[in-house]
Amino acid sequence: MWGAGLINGLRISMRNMLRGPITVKYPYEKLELPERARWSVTPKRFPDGSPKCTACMTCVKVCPDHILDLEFETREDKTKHIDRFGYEVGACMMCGLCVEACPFDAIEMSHTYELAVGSREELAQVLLGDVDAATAAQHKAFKAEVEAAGGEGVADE
Amino acid sequence: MSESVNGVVFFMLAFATIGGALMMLATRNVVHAAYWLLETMLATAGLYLLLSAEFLALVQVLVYAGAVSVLVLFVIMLTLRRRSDAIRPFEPGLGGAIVAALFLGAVYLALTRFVAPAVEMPATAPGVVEFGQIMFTEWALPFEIASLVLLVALVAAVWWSREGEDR
Amino acid sequence: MSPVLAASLRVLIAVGLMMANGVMMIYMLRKVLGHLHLRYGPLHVGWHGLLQTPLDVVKLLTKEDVTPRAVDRWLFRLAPLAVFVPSLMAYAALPFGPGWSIVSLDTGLLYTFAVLSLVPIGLLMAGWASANKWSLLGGMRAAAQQIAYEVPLLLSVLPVVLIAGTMSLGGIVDAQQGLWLGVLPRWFVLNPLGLVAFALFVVAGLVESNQTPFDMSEAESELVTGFATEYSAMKFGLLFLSEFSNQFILSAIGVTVFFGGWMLPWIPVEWYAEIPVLPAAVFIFKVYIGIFVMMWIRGTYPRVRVDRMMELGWKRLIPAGLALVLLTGFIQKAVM
Amino acid sequence: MQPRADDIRTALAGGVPDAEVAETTLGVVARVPLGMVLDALRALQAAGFESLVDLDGTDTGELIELTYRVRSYAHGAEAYVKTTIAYDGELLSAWEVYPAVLMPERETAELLGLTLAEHPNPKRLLTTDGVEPLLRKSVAVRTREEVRFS
Amino acid sequence: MTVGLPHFMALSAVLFSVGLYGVLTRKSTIMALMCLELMANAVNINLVAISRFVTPAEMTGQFFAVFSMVVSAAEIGLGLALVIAIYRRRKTVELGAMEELKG
Amino acid sequence: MTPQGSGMDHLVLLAFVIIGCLFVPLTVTASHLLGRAKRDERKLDTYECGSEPVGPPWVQLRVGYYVYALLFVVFDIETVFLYPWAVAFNRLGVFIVVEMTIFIAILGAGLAYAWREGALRWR
Amino acid sequence: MALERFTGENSILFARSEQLFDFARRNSLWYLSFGIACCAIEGLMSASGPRFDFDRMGVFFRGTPRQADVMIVAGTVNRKMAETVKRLYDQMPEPKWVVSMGACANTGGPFREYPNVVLGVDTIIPVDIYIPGCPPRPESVQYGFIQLQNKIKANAEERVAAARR
Amino acid sequence: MSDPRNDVLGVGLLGEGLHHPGEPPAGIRRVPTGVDGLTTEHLIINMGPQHPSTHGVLRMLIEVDGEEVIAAEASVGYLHRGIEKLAEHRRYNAIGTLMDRGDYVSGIHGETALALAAERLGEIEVPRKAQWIRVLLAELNRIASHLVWYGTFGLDMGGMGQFLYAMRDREALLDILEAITGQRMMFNYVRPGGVIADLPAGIAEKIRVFTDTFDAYLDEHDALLGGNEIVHDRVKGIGVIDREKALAFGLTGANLRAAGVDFDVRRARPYDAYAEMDFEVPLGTTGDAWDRYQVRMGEMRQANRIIRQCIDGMPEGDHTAKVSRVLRLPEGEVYASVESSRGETGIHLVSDGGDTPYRMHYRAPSLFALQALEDVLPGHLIADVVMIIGSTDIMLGETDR
Ligand code: SF4
Ligand code: SF4
Ligand code: SF4
Repeated sequence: MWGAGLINGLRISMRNMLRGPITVKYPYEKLELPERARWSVTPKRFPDGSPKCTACMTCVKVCPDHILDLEFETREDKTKHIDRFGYEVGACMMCGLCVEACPFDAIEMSHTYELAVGSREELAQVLLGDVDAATAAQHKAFKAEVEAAGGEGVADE
Repeated sequence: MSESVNGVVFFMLAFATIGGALMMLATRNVVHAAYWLLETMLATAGLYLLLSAEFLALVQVLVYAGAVSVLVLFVIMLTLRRRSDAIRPFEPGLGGAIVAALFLGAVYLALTRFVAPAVEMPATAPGVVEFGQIMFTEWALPFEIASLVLLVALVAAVWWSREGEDR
Repeated sequence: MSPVLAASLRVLIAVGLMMANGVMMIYMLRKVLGHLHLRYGPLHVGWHGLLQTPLDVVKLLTKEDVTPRAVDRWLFRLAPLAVFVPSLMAYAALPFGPGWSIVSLDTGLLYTFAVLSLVPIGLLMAGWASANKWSLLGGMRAAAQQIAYEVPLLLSVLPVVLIAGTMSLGGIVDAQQGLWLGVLPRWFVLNPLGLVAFALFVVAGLVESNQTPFDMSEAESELVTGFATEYSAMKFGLLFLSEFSNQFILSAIGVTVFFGGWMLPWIPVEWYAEIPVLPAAVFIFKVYIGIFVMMWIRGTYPRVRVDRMMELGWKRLIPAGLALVLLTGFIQKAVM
Repeated sequence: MQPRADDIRTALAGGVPDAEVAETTLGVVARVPLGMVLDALRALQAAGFESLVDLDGTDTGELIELTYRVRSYAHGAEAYVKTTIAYDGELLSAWEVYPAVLMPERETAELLGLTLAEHPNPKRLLTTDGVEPLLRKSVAVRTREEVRFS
Repeated sequence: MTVGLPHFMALSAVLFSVGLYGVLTRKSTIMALMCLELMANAVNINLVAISRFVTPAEMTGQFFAVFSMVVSAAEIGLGLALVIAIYRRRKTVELGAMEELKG
Repeated sequence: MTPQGSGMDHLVLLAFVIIGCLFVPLTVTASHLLGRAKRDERKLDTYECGSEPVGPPWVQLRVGYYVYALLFVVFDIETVFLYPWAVAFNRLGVFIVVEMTIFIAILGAGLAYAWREGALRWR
Repeated sequence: MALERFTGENSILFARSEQLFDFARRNSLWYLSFGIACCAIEGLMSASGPRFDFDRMGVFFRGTPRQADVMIVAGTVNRKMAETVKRLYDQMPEPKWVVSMGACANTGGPFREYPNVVLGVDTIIPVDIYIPGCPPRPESVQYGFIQLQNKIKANAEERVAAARR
Repeated sequence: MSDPRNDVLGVGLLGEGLHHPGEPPAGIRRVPTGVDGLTTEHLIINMGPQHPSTHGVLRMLIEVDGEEVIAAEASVGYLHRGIEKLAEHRRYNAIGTLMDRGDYVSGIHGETALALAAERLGEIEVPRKAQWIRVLLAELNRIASHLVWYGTFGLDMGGMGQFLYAMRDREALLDILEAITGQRMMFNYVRPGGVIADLPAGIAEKIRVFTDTFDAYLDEHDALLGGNEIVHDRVKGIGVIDREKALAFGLTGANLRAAGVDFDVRRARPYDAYAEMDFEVPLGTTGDAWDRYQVRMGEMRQANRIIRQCIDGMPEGDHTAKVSRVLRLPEGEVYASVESSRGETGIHLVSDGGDTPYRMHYRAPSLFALQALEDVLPGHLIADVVMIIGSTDIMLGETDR
């Protein structure tokens, strides 16, 4: 009958109304992001707080958008000092290619998505500034430590 | 309601009516003219209310303001080529003015001579029920004729509009 | 000057009503649509978002009022007025209780329709004056809606007028007192003829109040915002307010004519004298139910195409309305 | 699914005898001289390739190579027509054969810097006037220094 | 101040002459038709006023006004249909074109 | 005029018009005063989905519903006359039904004619 | 003179009303529905969708710039689009704000090497809030709106404080 | 060019060439009545780039007489951002990020097309599990994309309910996609050689819950829009792209199938694991908007079916083949296409042996649908324009690329 569909439509929308809202009241409630969610890039650190980055430049080269920028000095003893590990979060597409590429598991995609800022300057972050880069020895030691602890929890990608 | 209010209302409405009519002629934009006509019609409806012809006032609003002005506006929009067409120079038209003035003068003379029958406005006026009763008893035949007139108008209008199809 | 004062007072009541209703209805619309759509609608501004619409109004008041260069200045400014005043005037004859209306007119029903019929002309004015193609088309459609649905609307309530023998809104409510066969309230919607009339009224009323599925004149998805496209700040606010006010009026007419106005079923009229605000409360409650249904429809249906709307009006509703009126006449005379 | 080169060769034999038809990683490709493209397409259409599904151009460094991709739904077959055109050359529109090229032609012409001939609407499609042909190899993308803002 | 019948009649007369003036001077047919409406309106005011003052109970004038409205509505409908019909042929709404039509 | 009853009511209606006509300019002016305006020539451009408008909108527009408007004038006036009829209906004899049947028949004939002529079609 | 004390620039009334107005302004941010690219799906569609429901905080869309307060630039602005963005921004009435959503609008994002893409919408119109992400989650946008509200509030307080001084 | 209008417009041959209004479509009656003898002036309206219903940045220049469209011209490029050019400067595993942003509501399909092309050229064998995961994701994404289409299609008609209900289901899907890939829209998940990561634990259950509820919801969606008489009235017979037209304009996907051409890349030249899947290809007959609606609704049902099969039969094994981090493909060119939500998305890949493509051409199905619109729109009303655009489901991200 003509009109049956109209009535049915009303019924459907009423049924949906009775199902109740599915809204997440954002500032007060937050969704839990899945494990793999990729938001801004953050550096990882050893348990003692020093960065894991060895300043190998892999991520800088791999980033398709040239988001990352690493200025470092190599000392005589081949250790490196990171002057500034810059990250233009404003242009980052959070693709995770840099994290994939990092041979030392020194960066990760964090779950921070509340990134809005009020000016263009704030769009550029400094991930690491004026610190010593990690060395291969440090990594080796860390790996041994992890393996000693059973290898759980800090698995490399 | 005091009489003075009555008078004030009358003069306001009269001002609106005549002002609207004059503006309709004075304005250079045809669309504006249509809206001035609308304003005149609405003010006239107010006059009818003042005369306790409630139903008539509503007819005036519904028919003139609601229907006729839409029609007029449509026709204006249909036939005006350019905006420059919509705006036309003021046409004083001396001859017309003389005729109108003569007419007005004549009426003025007539009115001053004419001693209004000393009728006060009656306190009460019949309502729409009486209107209906009288209309469908005493005025039944004219009423049917009026509907025929409308039918004829409708048929003619449709026929004229239809003509375009032939060509 | 007391009559003038008294008259102004009544008008101010209407203005207050209109504003309050507008604010309330916009809030309600957003709430109802929200919940219909699995959301909440306004929630955080004030308690359950109650402050939302008042603040919207305040904001609109403080926005810059843009008058684009190309517009027809006078008509552009006049249009909100031409839309606002009629819809304000439509409040005049509504019966909020026994003998409670701002003005009591013998011809209340026709009066309300007459002033409402001026609204589309205001919209056409807005559309034309805006010098914007979307607005123009929107204004044209507003007028088109009116020429298609004014007559069905007038026809749809005619059977009730015929049965009630009056077109004063108060009188129509009074005619619905008592019970049918001792059980059903004598509301016209419960009368078979009245029911058909009500169906016609619903369609015509939805069109006349520019509601989805007949909201062609502002058709968000087709004409941007239709006639209101160039309007900003409070001018837009007033256009919007009138829009909502019309919705209220049509719902109120529907309630008055078909649903017993301020009466509750099975409660003798005399009782109302005891509780003074009850009739008004009942009336407004019923009206809001009607508005809720309109919003429910709005949240569900898509829009009818404009040519179909015209054809529906002229080819279906008008013949049906005429037939219904005749039929009512015959039956009424036969019963009498 | 894929037609054999011979089928295409026969299809083209009448109109475009000097087409080189070969099976490549791409599929069956008929290379025709620029002037014969329309004939080739017409011949293919006559042979049952009802629809043209793609057209693109590649800047090879010296020339621009155009690839038309036609398809026959009836036979479930597909073929490619390739031709080359000089930089800033004039491309004869194939829209009368396959209306589907209307926009791809405009796009190709615009991004590779060709001129369209006998196209009903040879305006630019994607960019504003004055933008260089962006898909040319000679047009460089912005460098790392240009894009960084910090 | 008391408003009596003469007031209404005077108003009506003024309105009528404004309409008359318009009809005589406007070249555009649409404007002319609008002015014609104005004249009809003036007559109606007169009718209603007389009816109110002279035959209040019978409302004779009101009925006359009603029929006058019917006629003028019919007239404007027809008139505008005619305007459109002429316009179709002559592509103008000027009155002069109408005269051509006669010939 | 009568101090009570309809006369007063009609005055109220006039008051409606006047106050309405005052209210609108008042709010608009208020909004004008409260709003911070910044003059900008481009702001005053006509909006057309963000593109430059092509030509003015005030052209000779085809109003497809023009014939409807013609019919509407006729139908509107006739429908309005049904109202006094309906109101007087219960007070008058059987002849009123007959009268109205004729009336509606005439109206219906008009509608049928217009329908047959195709005037009820969109454009 | 007396009146001046109530309505003048440094009167308490002015401050109070200004506070009210700003309260209204920041809680009734109507945005222009102008989706340019992928970000529009998240920023305009999901935002009005049931899960995120920006209407909760008074943020909803208008089709025309004349009635909008905020312009969310949601997508890549290229040279052809720049003109339109500018025009629409210009057509919005004061006070107005711009939220640049996503990497593209911020800086050109993934496409910023392409010569046809504008390096950030702030080269065309003034931007108030930048939201990184590609596309930002609707929550990010909402967070951005909260930041915008804070900004409006801070500005208002500044103005009121200046008036008091 | 003789038309003086062109000078005003500067837009060329509006109303000439192919844009001639054809025969009136069945749903539109163009019997001259009333004032048709009048020659009225036409308005030329810009619909877009900012218009609530052109879905992004399509600019439709329409010439109307009253409300009837006389001619239409699509103006695109407002989103041209050089995907093809930039791909020449990206390594193969980074191009996916660009492809995601081409047809941005169904990114997986773009990624897959690219991956297929690279695999074909590099002769990389993709593990079976990866193929199944790709199919699973493709179908999940297809539903997500069709839901956007469904919602906005109704929105174009002025309905609101269905949009929000569709968004509800889409959110559920995006949750799943986010759990698998890490982002809601720009997945960057499918790479040459396979997929970047295995399915996370517990996702199968989630998907199953979704498929079970979605069947019921889909019926509800269909009843809400497809069962509504107003919709029938508006959609049936509108925007007819019949077989001839569809073939002439190179349409693919649902738009082509709605005209009755039985062609689906998944069927005709199966890629990934589609050969193993059991599904039907819904077909239309006349090619009007209603058929397109039906076909897409059917596709969602079929997609749901495929998802179920994927979950049930998900094989064990590796999720990616061994490919080097910096993939270099041999010299040569290939063409690979997939059935994306909008039609056949093709990648024409030319390699010179380096680690980036020499040239990558992206065949966008929407571009072809768009050209057909110019031909179809004349003769309809403005109200139909938005709906026809909506019914062809064009995505400006890919037309402009
Ligand atoms: S996530 Fe992608 S865009 Fe962002 S820094 Fe890493 S590689 Fe670059
Ligand atoms: S983050 Fe990783 S890849 Fe980047 S420089 Fe540091 S160690 Fe190398
Ligand atoms: S920022 Fe990312 S999601 Fe947003 S428009 Fe740019 S590419 Fe698309």
